[in-house]
Amino acid sequence: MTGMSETTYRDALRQALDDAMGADSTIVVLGEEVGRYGGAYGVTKGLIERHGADRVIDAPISEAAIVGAAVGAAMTGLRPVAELMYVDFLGLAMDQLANQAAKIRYMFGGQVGVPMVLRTQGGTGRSAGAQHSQSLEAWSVHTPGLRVAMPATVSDAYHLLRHALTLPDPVVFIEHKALYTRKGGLDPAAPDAPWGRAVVRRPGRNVTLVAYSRMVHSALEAAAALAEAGIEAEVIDLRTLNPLDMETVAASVTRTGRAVVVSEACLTGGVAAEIAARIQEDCFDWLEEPVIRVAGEDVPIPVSPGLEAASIPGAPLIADAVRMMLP
Amino acid sequence: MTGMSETTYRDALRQALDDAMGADSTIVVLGEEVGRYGGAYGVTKGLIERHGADRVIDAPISEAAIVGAAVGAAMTGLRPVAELMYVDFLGLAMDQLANQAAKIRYMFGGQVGVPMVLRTQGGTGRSAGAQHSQSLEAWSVHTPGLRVAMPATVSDAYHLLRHALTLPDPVVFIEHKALYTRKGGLDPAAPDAPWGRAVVRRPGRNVTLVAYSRMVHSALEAAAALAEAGIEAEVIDLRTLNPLDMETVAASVTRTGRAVVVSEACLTGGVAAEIAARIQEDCFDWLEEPVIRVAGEDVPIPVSPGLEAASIPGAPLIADAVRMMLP
Amino acid sequence: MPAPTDRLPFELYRTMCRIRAFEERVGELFVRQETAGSMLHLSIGEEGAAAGIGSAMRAGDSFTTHHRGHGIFLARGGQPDRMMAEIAGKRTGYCRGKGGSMHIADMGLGHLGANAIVGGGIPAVVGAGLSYRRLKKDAVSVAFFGDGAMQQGILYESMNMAALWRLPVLFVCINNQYGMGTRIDRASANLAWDLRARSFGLEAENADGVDVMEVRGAAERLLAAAREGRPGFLAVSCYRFYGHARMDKSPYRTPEEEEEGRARDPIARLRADLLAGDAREAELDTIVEAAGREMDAAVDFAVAAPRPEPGELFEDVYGPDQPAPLPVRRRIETILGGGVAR
Amino acid sequence: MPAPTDRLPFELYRTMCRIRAFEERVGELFVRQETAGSMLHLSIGEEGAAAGIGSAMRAGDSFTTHHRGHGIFLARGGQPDRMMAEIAGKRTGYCRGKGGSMHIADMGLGHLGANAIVGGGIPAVVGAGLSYRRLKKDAVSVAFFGDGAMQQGILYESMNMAALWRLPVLFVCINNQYGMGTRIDRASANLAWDLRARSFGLEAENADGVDVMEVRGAAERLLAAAREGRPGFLAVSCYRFYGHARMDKSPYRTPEEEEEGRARDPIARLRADLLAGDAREAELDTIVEAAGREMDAAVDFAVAAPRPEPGELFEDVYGPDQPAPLPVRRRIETILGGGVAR
Ligand SMILES: Cc1ncc(C[n+]2csc(CCOP(=O)(O)OP(=O)(O)O)c2C)c(N)n1
Ligand SMILES: Cc1ncc(C[n+]2csc(CCOP(=O)(O)OP(=O)(O)O)c2C)c(N)n1
Ligand SMILES: [Mg+2]
Ligand SMILES: [Mg+2]
Repeated sequence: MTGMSETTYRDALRQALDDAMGADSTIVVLGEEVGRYGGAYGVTKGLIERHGADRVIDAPISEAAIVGAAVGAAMTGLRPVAELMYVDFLGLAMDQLANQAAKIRYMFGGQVGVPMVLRTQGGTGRSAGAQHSQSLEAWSVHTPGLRVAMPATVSDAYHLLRHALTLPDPVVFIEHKALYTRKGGLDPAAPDAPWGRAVVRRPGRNVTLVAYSRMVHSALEAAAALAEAGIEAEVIDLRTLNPLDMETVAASVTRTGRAVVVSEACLTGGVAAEIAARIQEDCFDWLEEPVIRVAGEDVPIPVSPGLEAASIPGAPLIADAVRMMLP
Repeated sequence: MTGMSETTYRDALRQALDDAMGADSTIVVLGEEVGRYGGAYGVTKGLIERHGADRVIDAPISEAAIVGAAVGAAMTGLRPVAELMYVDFLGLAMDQLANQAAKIRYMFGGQVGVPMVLRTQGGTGRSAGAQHSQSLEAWSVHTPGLRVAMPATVSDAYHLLRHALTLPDPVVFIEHKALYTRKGGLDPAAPDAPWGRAVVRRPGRNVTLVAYSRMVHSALEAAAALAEAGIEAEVIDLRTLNPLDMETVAASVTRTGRAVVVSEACLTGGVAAEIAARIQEDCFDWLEEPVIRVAGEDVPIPVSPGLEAASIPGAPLIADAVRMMLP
Repeated sequence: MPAPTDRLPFELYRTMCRIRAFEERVGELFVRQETAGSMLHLSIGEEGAAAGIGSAMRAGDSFTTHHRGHGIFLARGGQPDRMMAEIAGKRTGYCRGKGGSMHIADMGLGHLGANAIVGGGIPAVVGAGLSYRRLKKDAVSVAFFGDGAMQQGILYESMNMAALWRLPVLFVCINNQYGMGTRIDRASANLAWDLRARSFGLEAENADGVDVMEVRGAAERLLAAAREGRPGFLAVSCYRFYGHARMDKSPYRTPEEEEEGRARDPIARLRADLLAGDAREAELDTIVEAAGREMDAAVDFAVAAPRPEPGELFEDVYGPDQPAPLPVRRRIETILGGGVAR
Repeated sequence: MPAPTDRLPFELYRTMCRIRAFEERVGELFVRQETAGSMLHLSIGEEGAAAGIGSAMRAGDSFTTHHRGHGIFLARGGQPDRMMAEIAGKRTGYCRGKGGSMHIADMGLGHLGANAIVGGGIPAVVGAGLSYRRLKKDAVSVAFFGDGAMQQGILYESMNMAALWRLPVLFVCINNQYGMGTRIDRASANLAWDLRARSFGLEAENADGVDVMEVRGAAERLLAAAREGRPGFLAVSCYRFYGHARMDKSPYRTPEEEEEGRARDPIARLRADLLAGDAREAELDTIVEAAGREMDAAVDFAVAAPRPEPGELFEDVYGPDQPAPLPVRRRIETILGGGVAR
């Protein structure tokens, strides 16, 4: 398939898996309900029919062993895609991810890698409660040896996943539950940018908004609102958190002199802190104002819809932060 | 016992547990080898003889269930001290810590708290390898609902633990394996400062070094070396990471105009990022230079002693960073 | 407090009818989009487990449940109106609207909490057992979970601890034959789960969930043993009448299988048994109708109940007297106003 | 590649003597502070398990071990010099000095790695089993772990998966009676671990580790079954002759118990059996002496071996062709020099 077409984030992910499995016979998909059920959010629907139950493997509810089995498979010739139904379940599998997958190449002196992808999804938006709505990318970003990707667009859903499935190292690939039905253009032959490069989603000269995953769209919304008041916000989509492309960010902030980092994860100790710390490291002399973080509240996510929505940043808060920053 | 006496970090911890258990009959200690063996690092030695096997409970090697059992005990009238022998094992118990202990009060609308202490130890210094040498405080700091304490001194080992054992919420209490034999003064009647307040360990006016746990001592060492060259570094010991006392930090940085954050944890996504982000938020107009992080390298910890030592910051790097910062 | 023996079947009938009526209404509430959350798991078909075990427990006993726990909570005295309000995310719900269906709890009734992590609530009962022993409370703590949790490692860690320490604990597996779309035989290599429990040192029984009296009998025996320091495991087989969550139409099951499964109805079975005895239709109809009215009222209560106030977002992250987290907006205002954001 | 049957006991004797000699020397190296790391776990007393099972495995089979795995690695062909160098944290060690005793590995020999997390290496064999099946490799993957891991949930998750998917996998518990200072009966509520394994759908056997031929026989049967898609579990009982780690003097054991335990010596036992057959003392002595010489040479190799270069700290965090992490010092220089620190 070539040329641009319109599809959804969910379908783009499925197509990426499907295309990758067609191209690389060592890829297997492993996780709860990934086969016959087609995935809790429908991403893997149809893959078992196309690639067989040998390659699309329904696993028992054993997150630790699922990730651990993927590690062993990756060490012995397969390229597994393990799925955690919710990133919130990472706490069950974190030993296998952080102590095994991430460290094996290093501990074993480079003898072997663990080329696996841990696909999962996070975030709020479905009133799924404190144990099904988190944004836990920070744990993986703080673990040397892991790569972390968080696509915001349909095109990136496809291309970042395809690229992740060529890397020599474990990739934590975090989708957003509120993006699955989002539509956008996809050209399977043309990625937005190489893996590891951030992309300017909207140019502007007054302030830089740095975001990833769903917050890219909130930032774009805020930028549109700000534009009406004559404020031009540049919006950067990081796409991957490891690698973290500070060059693109610095190129923007040194022009705008102002930076707002936007993340859905709760503020304290989140990835936004890393990005903010780096921006002030890299762009100190250019900054007119402190780097501001617009992030999730430091609370567990409540179920009640109004409270849930208030627990994470939206376009109005982002826009207000920018307004407060400008002279 | 009153008045100041000289003791070790290890003995101070033991005394804190002993005194607290004497004062509060609901306290129980639960973990691997905490009883007859006396703890892998000897902290709980003798407690089983003094308080009985009913209160000092040797558990099977089941980290997830140890933490989970502590959660249940804390909800039903006990105040458990669960021990993880190494903070590196957190990946096995993270679901019980982050999804259960941390969120229960909130999810249940404030009906009940989880007054437990998770005692553990981390850090390098014994060539214990990638799975026994990490500094994983960032995972807990990023989890709303948890408190996090990391004592650097003998006095704080005692007082922070005593205080943790009075709090209504779960506390992750992270000791440092290289500090157990460290000596220092202890007055059980006089804490260095209230819980949640940072302490200036050495005053200075040219630069602020913000550290916690073992890195406080490396920072003090660097400050002493810098003093010989006439550079006065102020050293702040954060003591707790949640609460995080930015007032004390800001009071210093607004005087010195320069800040170096020191942490043993690997740099990217670590707590040093949060502290750096906050310093530039709070002290932007006072900063002469970007906030600098002197942290662990972004690598797993190697076993080979020379490499291990090179993987974390020492006083020379801290001092060099300060020298590079100064005009 | 078990009812006098001759009234017991009627009490169990009433409990099961109340559960069914509750679940039916909460399902409708979902369709009306009046519940909070995308996830709602109904326990229709599983009433025999809830009523049989719930009725055998005593005041002071405690329990945790999985995500499909409304019935168990009702069987232990949960108030339908406050439950329904919680499921609707309302302020007068059990958890002030913060927990919802999957995190409902009530310390007063010993409900240590539902859990959205499969297996997540299991080890808490080990801790509760430690508490009861140390605090000399004559109580048992019961973990309820689904067949899916039989594949979670923490279950076995917990079983071993309970048995090793001879704690007053009971593990109950409500085996509704499926974990989401996966039938038990595609998840579990050996379905003789009582053997697993015994191999970890527990007493173990199986009970047929279609027969609430059989469940009740097994629960009585195992609870008595647990009270004496012989913890146990009870597997109750039943059938999940409807989809995994309210949206799931179970395309992975055949209509024949579903029909057969739904024929294993603990309410219909007990009704038939009661009618075969000296019960009259009218008497049982009265119970059903009363349950319906009660639950209609609960729905009205929940729909009319107020939503949480915005400020409640920051409450109860930490204990009383502890400062609340600083809202992000306030942080930004403080920073850009030149102050220190705590 | 099993040796011809009549030479097999001699081969096993040689393997066990080599393991013992290796462990004795590595212990001395520790005392001389020439090993890297505070933790060194010797497998003296457990040679029967290592040799019995290791010899029954085939080239191409793979395995993971726990933290006490030197013997197993030697039995599978590990080179003592490169092992000793690794344990000493040297650059010519198996893992270039980065892994040490607890993370030694060799992909060439199918050693998928030792592990410092109790139970941490277990699920990898399930994954290896999946690989072998999909890649049509006639190989078995074996997880070796201690009795302490019988209380880690991930073991049961892995057992269930292996059985459910009929993978070529074998789980081996080396039961040396202790996990650190905790005797098995204070850690495990039911010691009939073969029942646990069966309840998860595995074939299961127990073997007495003092009798290497018995271990070998059980391993042969279970490996053959695993190769045919019937995964298994083997518990080998033995005794940890010395402390948990090299520093531990086992104050929690009585001298009588230790004496009795050390009497269960698989090497002495096989020697006696061989001598009762047609072996001569001198022949066996030659084996012992050769093992000693081999291990002395390994010590010399390790002591003389170079340490890693400082720059190696940043190598192998990510795959070849991937940029290495930026050293903190370089970051700071770049920042304060006004550049962008990647
Ligand atoms: C740890 C974890 N893994 C996966 C899920 C997703 N999930 C929710 S319910 C469920 C099926 C559970 O089946 P079972 O335990 O039999 O309970 P049932 O729904 O049948 O009552 C799954 C896989 C989860 N919530 N938690
Ligand atoms: C997950 C985890 N918990 C605890 C430890 C600390 N620890 C190291 S070895 C050990 C005992 C292990 O006993 P066993 O499995 O019987 O192996 P053995 O040492 O007897 O060979 C413990 C508790 C660890 N390394 N990993
Ligand atoms: Mg089920
Ligand atoms: Mg052992």
